[in-house]
Amino acid sequence: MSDAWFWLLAAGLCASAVSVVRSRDLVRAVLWLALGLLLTAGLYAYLDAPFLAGVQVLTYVGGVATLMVFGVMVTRRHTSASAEASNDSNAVGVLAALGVFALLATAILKTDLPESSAPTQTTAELGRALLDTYLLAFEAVSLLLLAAIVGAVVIARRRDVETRETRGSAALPSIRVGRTEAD
Amino acid sequence: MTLVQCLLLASALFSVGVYGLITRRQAVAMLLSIELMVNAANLALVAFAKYAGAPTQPLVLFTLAITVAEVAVGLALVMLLYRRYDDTLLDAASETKG
Amino acid sequence: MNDPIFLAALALFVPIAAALFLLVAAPVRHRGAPAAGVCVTASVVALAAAVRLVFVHAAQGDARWTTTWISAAGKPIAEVGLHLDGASVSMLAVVCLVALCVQVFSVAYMHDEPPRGYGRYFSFHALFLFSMNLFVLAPNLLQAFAGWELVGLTSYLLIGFYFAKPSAAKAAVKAFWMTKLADMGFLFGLLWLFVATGSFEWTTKLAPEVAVGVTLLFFLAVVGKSAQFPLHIWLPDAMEGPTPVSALLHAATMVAAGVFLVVRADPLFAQADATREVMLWIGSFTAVFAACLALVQRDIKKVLAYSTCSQLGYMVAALGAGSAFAGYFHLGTHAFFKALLFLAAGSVIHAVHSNDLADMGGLRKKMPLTTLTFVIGALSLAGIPGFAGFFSKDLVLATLEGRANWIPWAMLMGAAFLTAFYMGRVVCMTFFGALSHKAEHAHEAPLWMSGPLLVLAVPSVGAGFLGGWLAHSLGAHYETHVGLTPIVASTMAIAGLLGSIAIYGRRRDASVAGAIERLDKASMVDRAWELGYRRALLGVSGLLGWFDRYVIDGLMNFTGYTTIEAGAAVRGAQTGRMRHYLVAVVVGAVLLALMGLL
Amino acid sequence: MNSWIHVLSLDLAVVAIAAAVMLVDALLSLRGKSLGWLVVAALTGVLAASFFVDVVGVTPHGAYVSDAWVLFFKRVFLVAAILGILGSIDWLEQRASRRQAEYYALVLFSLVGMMLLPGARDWVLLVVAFELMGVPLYVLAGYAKNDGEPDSPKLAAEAALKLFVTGAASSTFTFFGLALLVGLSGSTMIGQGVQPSPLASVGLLMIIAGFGFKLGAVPFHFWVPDTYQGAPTPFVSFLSVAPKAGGLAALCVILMSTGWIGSHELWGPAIVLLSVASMAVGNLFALPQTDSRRLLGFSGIAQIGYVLIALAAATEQGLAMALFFIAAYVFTNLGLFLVVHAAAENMGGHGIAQMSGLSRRSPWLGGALLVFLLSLAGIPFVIGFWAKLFVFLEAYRAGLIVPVLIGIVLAVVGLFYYLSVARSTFMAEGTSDARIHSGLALRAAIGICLAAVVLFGLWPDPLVEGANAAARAFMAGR
Repeated sequence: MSDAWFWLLAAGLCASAVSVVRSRDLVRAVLWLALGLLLTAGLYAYLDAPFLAGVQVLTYVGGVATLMVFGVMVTRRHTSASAEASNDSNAVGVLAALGVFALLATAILKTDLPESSAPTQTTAELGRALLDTYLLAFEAVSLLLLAAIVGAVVIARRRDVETRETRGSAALPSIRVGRTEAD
Repeated sequence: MTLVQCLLLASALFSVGVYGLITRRQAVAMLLSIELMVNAANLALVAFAKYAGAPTQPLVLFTLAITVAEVAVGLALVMLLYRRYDDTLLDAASETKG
Repeated sequence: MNDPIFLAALALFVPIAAALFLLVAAPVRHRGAPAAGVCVTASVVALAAAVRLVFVHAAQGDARWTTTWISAAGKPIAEVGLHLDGASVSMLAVVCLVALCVQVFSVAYMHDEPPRGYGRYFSFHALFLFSMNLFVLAPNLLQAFAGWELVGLTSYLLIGFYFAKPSAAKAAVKAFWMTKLADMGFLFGLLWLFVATGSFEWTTKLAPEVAVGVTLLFFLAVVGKSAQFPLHIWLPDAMEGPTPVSALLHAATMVAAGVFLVVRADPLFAQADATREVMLWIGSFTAVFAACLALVQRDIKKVLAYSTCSQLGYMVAALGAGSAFAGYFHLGTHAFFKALLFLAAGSVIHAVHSNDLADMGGLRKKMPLTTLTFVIGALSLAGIPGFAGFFSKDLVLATLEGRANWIPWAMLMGAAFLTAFYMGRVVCMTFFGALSHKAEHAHEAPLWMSGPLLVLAVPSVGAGFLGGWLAHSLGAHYETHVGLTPIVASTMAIAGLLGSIAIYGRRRDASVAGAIERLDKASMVDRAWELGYRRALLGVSGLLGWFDRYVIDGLMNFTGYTTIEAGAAVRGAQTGRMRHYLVAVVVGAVLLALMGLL
Repeated sequence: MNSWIHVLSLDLAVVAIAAAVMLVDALLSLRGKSLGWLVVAALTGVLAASFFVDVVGVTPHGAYVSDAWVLFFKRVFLVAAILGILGSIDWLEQRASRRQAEYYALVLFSLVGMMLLPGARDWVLLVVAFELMGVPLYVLAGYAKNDGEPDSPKLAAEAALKLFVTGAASSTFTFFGLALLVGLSGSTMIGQGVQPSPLASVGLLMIIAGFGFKLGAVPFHFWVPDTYQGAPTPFVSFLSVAPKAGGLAALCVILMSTGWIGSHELWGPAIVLLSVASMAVGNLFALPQTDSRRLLGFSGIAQIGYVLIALAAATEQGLAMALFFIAAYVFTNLGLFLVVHAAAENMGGHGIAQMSGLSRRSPWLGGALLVFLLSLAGIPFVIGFWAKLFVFLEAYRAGLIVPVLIGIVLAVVGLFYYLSVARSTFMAEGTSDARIHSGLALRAAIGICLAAVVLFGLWPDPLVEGANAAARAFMAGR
């Protein structure tokens, strides 16, 4: 593949990233993010990481879909969703972003970056690394995902009867039963 | 293409994410910005693997997994926010301060 | 019972055992009277042990017992233990005696307190005695620092005892702040000392600049604790506490801790001439300054408070002049007569229910015993020959005599005059003259209160004769001599006393006043007094008082106020908005990362 | 079994307990407090085992190195978890009885993450462990989502979100810094193959920034008081100590193992800056607080400043004293929050004014509160005195004189607000004289903390020795 591909992907990626953060409509922002992630997958492929490209696409299909559901849910119900960035924080944001970029760019340009022609890891090597070199971390990540699932369920669960009638329920008067919790 | 250009691209993406992180008031949009920033880090990792021969590709998988876990919990919390405040604007929840 | 270590441990641990017992046994504490019994009993035991220890020490000499407190890699960093030498043994006895007298006095004085408060008061007292003894017996600076801090904390509790009174709460906070501010010097000096020498010992050889730095930092702590200019302002405010507390803390023990620290760390201070010079001047100045302020106070306790500052100034000046013994001697005699004065004042306050000198007068007839003891204390403080205060004050002045720079000597002489003057004023206004309205129903204090007064009156008269013995046990040289200083000093004291009687006696007592008036007519004394006293001296005192209240005190209050205000002002930064928090995270990360580029 | 599995025996035991908790809940659905007590018993067993089991060793590829250093931290984490859970049992049973198992499981997951941190020598493991420690905390912070107090469900959501948002944002910085550092060094082993360069420095400092969030160091501290206020107080007692110890462990591993200890001039000033800022902001912001949890939040920020000063010394002794400080802090702050919880449950709120008269209603709680406050303030004969003294001493010895001076001055400010809390609990009159009753578990937890604070205050030597041994092992084996 030629450099042109890289520039094409990079330009698209930047454009979609800017659209993600600028778009007022949440659903659109999510769609822009999806595009951006797909373009990143393209870049991975360009950078000799086909397996990662695949994982990127697969993972984010699920993730982005969930985000989209949320976006739709939130924007449909609420007018306030369109209340977006005001101008003052806009200036702060631009400044901060420029600051971060300037910092990173300076550091990158000032550094003698290593150049190596060592071949990148193949998918098989990647798999071996995961289950050998990084075995501990791999197990820890599985614990992390388990914890996240348990946690997400605990937080998102709508109805769990809290107070026991036998004990101090009078002291705990107002369990807020919101509209969404009534069902 | 060189490593420098890839890293600059990653930095640019990261900065855009920073912009979003600061300016977006929607909780979900803030999550999107975080996704962008992690994506930028991953891009840098892949670029290092390609041009510097660093064994960074496995790390991408780990950051992906971690982000998934974070976003899962984050979405649950946003849902909680929505239920308590009828809104997903982050500024809605600013009762504790001072 | 002849093991000095055992006796010292007894004096140290019986009070803390009593304090802990009172802490745990809430029912005993809440009933009040039993708590007082426990506390007083503990103090009696401690005093007995301390007195026995004095004799054992005289026979057996110095002793020391330590154990490793903290070690690093098998090497002890710090030790804890008991250090018994002339200074600590005699100080222990003084502290225990005064504490016991104050506690016994309190039994009656605090009688109107509700039982819970009564019990709490005595548990604080037991804790205080422990803290003070821990400090006095410290074998190294680290333990001394621990005791020092505990003393500060307990004094906070005791000053703030009348917590319901906002002024008392404020005074406690202020006392605590000022001393804490100064304590930073102690801590910082301690760190410096340890880093420089690797030990916390009292007798470490130091490089000259380290010696000056470290001792100056220690002296900062002394300035705070011993109420020297300009950190003296907490002491008069601390008079909000119960009067026996003032007697204990602000006369005999806590404020003396600063002086004792210097006595103890004399080997360190001896290596720093610059520090001693500073001490000499600050001490002398405080002696005069505080004496001037004592002159114009209307509150009997405040007179005594400023007088304490002034006398501590003497001690500090003596230490600055290089005579640890002179300072220590004055510390000892002062402990007795100032405790006596405070307790006698407490007895008066108890009788007339007021601190104001204007409410008193003519109490001589109603309270003969109190009058007698107060006058003894006053004469001792004034330095009238024969009383304890004379010998120690004379020694302080004698150490300064003949120095190339005579100004400190002259200042202290002036202060001696002023001391006698304001004590005469207090005595006249309180005990002589016409009976005031409030004093009509006054009556002599019960035995619980007058007993301690009598006990304390004995050393207030006679402690001066112990100088030779004390000097011997401290390894110093002491002899009474007749020379310029004693003559000038006694002249000053007598002149001051007579002067005040001349001025304040006449207004109260018709017969004396008449006699003085006749005397005045025959001479020009009256005119001279009018000009010298009312115009000049009172004017200066008033000016100093203004300066004290509005400039120094104001400055200190301002510092505290600004700190709190700063806290309130920055509160707004915690907006509660997540966006702002994120900005902080980003900016912080960028700034940190920027350090990598620079 | 492989020959190295014993290295992780304690961690695996905790994982097993977590699994058992969820299984027991699913199969037996225990009610009441029994599950909590079982977890406490099991963890106590693990803690006891840590004194007998040989855990010294290295896992394949050197990803995890276990020695006295790791053991010290593991014990600290275990103690914090045991006490934190002990303090939560009563609250959970009353307020969230249907979510008990998840609570314990999440605490245990977080605990596993913490326990993996100090031994991790591989960037991947370190970051994963850090997240494993952090993600359950986000959830737990929102655990009062249905709590009884009128505003607490809202505050719970806010507390959890603030923790999450700050944490997730910080993580992105860590990831990016990690990408740079690992990419440049060509190895995921911490400290291997790094050639000093501007980009590597920036990467390292970005990682530090990301980890500074968990420590609650300024300017990553904003979540601290807000989260403390909204999260369930028994959990805050755990949150306020254990993750901070974890963050400290991670920070030490990063800073001291980077192989460029000579680069102290790079990270030293950064840490000093964080430290001074934390001391200043924590102490100043704490002054006007009226809510005890917020006050303690800011006080915790200040305390982290003291720890960082010792860390910035970058000496073995300094490291040891930082460890001692954090261990002292675990007992003190955990106990303090539990006392605040016990008081608030009975006195109608967490306001400092609402605590007035506590000592009268429960002399025991009042006394414990006073001891903990004195410890934080650094008054002699409670553990905090030594902690502060040692930290300042080592920092001074390393030449950080000005930061130490600032620290000492600010510690006096700290004294002011600690004592004002003590004053309102001890001296002010309360509205009621009724006795306060708190559950057995809560009392036990407070009692243990109190005993530790007092005993180690009188005799700090064992803890100092432990910290010294840990630091020695770490510096030798890093």
